[in-house]
Amino acid sequence: MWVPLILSLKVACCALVISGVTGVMLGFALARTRHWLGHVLDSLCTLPMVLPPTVLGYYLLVVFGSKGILGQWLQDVWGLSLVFSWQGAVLAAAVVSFPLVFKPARAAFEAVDARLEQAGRVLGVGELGIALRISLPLAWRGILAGLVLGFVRALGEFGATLMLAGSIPGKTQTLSIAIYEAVQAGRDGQAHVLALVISGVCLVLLWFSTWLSADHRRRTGT
Amino acid sequence: MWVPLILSLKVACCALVISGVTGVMLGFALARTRHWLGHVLDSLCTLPMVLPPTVLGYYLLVVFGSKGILGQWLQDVWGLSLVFSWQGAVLAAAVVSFPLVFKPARAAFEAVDARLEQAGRVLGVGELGIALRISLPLAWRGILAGLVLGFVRALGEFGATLMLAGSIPGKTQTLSIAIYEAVQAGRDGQAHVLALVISGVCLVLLWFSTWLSADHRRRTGT
Amino acid sequence: MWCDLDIRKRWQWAGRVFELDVQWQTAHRRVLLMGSSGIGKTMVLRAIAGLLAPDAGRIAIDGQVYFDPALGVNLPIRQRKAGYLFQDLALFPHLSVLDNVLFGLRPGLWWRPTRAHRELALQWLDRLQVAHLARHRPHMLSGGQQQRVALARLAVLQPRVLLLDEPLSALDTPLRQHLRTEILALASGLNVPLLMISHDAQDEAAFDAQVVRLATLNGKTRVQA
Amino acid sequence: MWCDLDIRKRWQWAGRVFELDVQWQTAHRRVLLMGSSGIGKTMVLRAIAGLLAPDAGRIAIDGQVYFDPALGVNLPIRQRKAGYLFQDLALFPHLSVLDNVLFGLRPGLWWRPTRAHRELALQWLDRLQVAHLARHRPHMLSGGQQQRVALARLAVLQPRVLLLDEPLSALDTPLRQHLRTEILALASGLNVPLLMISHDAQDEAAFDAQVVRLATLNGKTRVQA
Amino acid sequence: QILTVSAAVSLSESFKDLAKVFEAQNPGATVQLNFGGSGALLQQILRGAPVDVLATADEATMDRAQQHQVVRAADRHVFAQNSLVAIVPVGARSAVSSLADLRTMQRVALGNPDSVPAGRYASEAVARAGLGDVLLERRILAQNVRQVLDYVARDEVDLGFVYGTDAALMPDKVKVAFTVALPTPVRYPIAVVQASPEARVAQRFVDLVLSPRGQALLARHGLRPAAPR
Ligand SMILES: Nc1ncnc2c1ncn2[C@@H]1O[C@H](COP(=O)(O)OP(=O)(O)OP(=O)(O)O)[C@@H](O)[C@H]1O
Ligand SMILES: Nc1ncnc2c1ncn2[C@@H]1O[C@H](COP(=O)(O)OP(=O)(O)OP(=O)(O)O)[C@@H](O)[C@H]1O
Ligand code: MOO
Ligand SMILES: [Mg+2]
Ligand SMILES: [Mg+2]
Repeated sequence: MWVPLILSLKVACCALVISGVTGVMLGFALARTRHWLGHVLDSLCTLPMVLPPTVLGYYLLVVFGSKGILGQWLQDVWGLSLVFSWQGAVLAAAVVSFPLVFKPARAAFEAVDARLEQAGRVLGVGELGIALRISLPLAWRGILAGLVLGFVRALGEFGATLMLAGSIPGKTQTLSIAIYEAVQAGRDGQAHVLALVISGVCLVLLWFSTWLSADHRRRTGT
Repeated sequence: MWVPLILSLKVACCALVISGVTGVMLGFALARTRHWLGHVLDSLCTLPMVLPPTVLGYYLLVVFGSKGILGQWLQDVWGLSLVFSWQGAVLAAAVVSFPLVFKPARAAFEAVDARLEQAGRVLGVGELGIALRISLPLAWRGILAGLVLGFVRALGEFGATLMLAGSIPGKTQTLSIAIYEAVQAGRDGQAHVLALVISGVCLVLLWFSTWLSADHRRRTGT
Repeated sequence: MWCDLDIRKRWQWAGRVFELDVQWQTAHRRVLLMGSSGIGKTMVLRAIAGLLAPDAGRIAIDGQVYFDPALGVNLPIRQRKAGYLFQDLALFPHLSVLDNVLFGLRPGLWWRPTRAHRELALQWLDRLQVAHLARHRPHMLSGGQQQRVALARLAVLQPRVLLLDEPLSALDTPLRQHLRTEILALASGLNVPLLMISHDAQDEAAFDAQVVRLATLNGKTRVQA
Repeated sequence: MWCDLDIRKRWQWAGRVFELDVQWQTAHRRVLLMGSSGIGKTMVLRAIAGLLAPDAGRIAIDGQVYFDPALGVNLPIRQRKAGYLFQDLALFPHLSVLDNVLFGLRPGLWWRPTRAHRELALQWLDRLQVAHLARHRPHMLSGGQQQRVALARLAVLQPRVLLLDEPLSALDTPLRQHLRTEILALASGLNVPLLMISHDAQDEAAFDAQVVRLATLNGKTRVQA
Repeated sequence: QILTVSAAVSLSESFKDLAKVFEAQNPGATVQLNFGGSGALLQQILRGAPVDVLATADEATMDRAQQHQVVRAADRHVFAQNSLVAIVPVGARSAVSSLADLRTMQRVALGNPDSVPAGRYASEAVARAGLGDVLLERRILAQNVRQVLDYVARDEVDLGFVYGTDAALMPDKVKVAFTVALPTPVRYPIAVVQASPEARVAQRFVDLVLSPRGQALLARHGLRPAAPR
């Protein structure tokens, strides 16, 4: 029980770092563009969500498998094999959680008062400084909501993970996969226990995030 | 191909109406409370996401099956049976998409300038009017992001649906389930075509939503 | 005696204490509230409008009790019908100037403004010389234009009392003159009392107003005798 | 001749045309920009600060060309080093007063403000009489207090030019007097030109300033001869 | 009447054909097919889903159904058989001809024995051959047979265990190395659900599946006919 839990947390955290950083960055970039390519990119990024995870996993396997274009490149250049490895689970979870981070982040950045960003520029601060010291803290609430969704989704992801990373106990068998397998095998008791564990862990993290958000609100008085 | 597509759209739309209305309302309510119960409710609402959909579907079956507490009540009072009916698919999709609508909506409502709501009250407008005529339009962007996520998720949902509503061609077999089954049955060509169809439909809807958001931005100049 | 105020409120934050202890009664229908920046003038108006709950005291306007813990009365903001002009205006950014002005005229949810409402709104916008901006959004307006729109938004509502927080500060001298007469016309037209914050000594004569001056006494903000 | 302006800009929206066609040059180091509300005063300042791109013209301040399509020059906002005070202040709501003032002193990303920076900021807050609010957030401040914080935020930066949009409008008379001397001290201390929007005729004498008046001529906003 | 038939996903093609034939033979009857994992199908029935006929891909699930009194022992019939085969990628170099060759493999995919019948049969066969330990360190557990097939087809594993019908789905990507000998053949059971209000019609459907006509239809989809009753 502890091994899959820790693995799940590790995978979810790594996935969140990836989808969090890229999602927030892309959300920021697209909030600032009106080019039609921005619209297209936005839609494409949200697309993985509409596919059943298993099918998504199949396509990931096609692309990142050892015979896939990117998979071969990763193997040759970095010596990294995603199939049947926990890195593969991270990739699957990151792809699945990406839109959940990206969409709310973009909306939050768009809602930031452009005047305040202008004020920062007038004060001589560069674009990166504006982004990190004005836009980011002012969009914080929406970004946090997206990160929470993304993390929970990454923690619960199993369809695509199962396909790309397999279910190797102690190596790629996350808690969600363990729950799924227990249910499939009719071991209901075990499934309930595992579901309770993951729900409990998740509740603690969620509670922490709402507290963070409430605390932030209290401090800024907004 | 048309039957599952139309069924998918019907189910996703109904689910979105349910999770949209309840998610936005709860998001609004919780954005205004600092009671600890609000935190707890918030976390509980996000919880379904962490469970593998199949497992969630299993629990839904336990509760809403004709032997389940709520299932029996629905059956007795409304004559509604969720198992093996498209209404069951709607329920599954609504539960799954709910947190995606709720979380960003809450964040967006929290980011609304409270002064403007106060200004509305000073002008003699009631709380419902404030909510609909000030808070909602000002939180619009974040809510739209959540609705888009929720809709796409509802469209792609199949794990919980399969469990609760089954996969009855023409009745509860949504496009996602059809894709899954085509893959399972080795009909890869069909699976690719269906995946392309759902992606295409989804892209059109996504593109429409970003256009809506951009247009809104253009009109308010924010 | 339209105005019977006793407002006590204490804030403490980051080692700084701010305490409001304001009592005054008056029968003069036009009152000018003055005092140095940060003394608590806006606070007094907010307390009357109901945006701020005093710790203790009593607020009664024109015989109507707004706030009195002894009687258990604390009228909700929207029932106070106070024509409060926010110092920072608080125009609705998502609505056009005309819709901003119509906002309070539509207390219902779906009730559409009638032609009469529209005409009333446009008439006030015209009197305040911003009718040509009716279809613009607030962010397209200059500071002084925004100020006048905010005033029009109150004027159409027939409030019970006018509480104006520096309504003339962003205007040039001729326009200021003009607005003074408009405000006076509004107050006497509705026959409602006027309580206005100002830093301009000329307002006293122009409004024929009683001046109430706030000052710090023993660390508390009080009315200067 | 520190100021060489030629700003042309045209807006058209909802059937209303607004056209700015302002040319002026001056060697007088203190200029007061006046004109009725909505005439385009703020626009001129925004164009100099770089927040607004003119359709055509030329902007040069103290010999430095800010904008000149003929030369292909359009200096980015942050390189203009303009000490522009927003009419609506634009304080950062998520930062304390002190951090607002320190904001521009930290052009780097992670560079922490030094003790000297802190002292400079506190010194300016003190001169503007808001040092006791250093740890407060902007929403806790009164209108006049916010105005002074916004001024302090510019003052610490050693700008090339001061562009103040009604910096004294929300202040009472004694404080206004005091701030006038502070602004003068700032401008002469840094030896930078001052361009200020005001509606107060007393400012002209107090600042010993040249007055530039904007007016509408043939439907365009121009400098009154 | 509407007849609801729950069948394992692997049976979806053949049962769609069977349903058409049944409707043609029984005017007025409509067959409503419901596909899913065998375990999920049972769960649905246990929670009150109105199902008339249950057809699973393994006997263990049907045994559980019997334990829960979903079906009667007397109503159970084996209607098809399948073979268990070891498959390798088409381009595989090393020749594999028996279970003993597992030692030369690096990765071997099979369904999770806990929930996937094909996996259970495979791991039992391997254990009988005394190669349980060998398999343990090389195995990749999949959630269904289809996943095994994809892994082999995409050359991610060296060998996989699937049903003969599955291997036939991708003749251009995988080849059958050998057929695994099983003590009892892989059997697909079908039964009328005890609580079915349409038991008579349901029985007629089962009869059709077991009839020569039905068996021929199943054979067309690669399933071998059941041993005669
Ligand atoms: N939320 C708060 N927490 C702590 N102090 C506050 C808060 N809000 C306002 N204050 C303090 O209350 C005091 C009174 O503010 P108020 O806005 O009433 O001043 P004012 O008289 O209207 O000044 P001005 O003429 O500058 O607008 C100020 O010193 C301010 O710092
Ligand atoms: N985005 C915009 N679109 C259309 N018109 C605009 C826009 N922004 C400003 N204007 C118009 O430009 C004119 C000049 O505005 P500006 O803010 O410069 O006035 P001002 O002289 O500063 O007035 P005040 O003293 O009231 O602040 C106004 O009439 C305003 O309506
Ligand atoms: O539905 Mo199955 O054929 O047991 O994987
Ligand atoms: Mg004030
Ligand atoms: Mg202006």
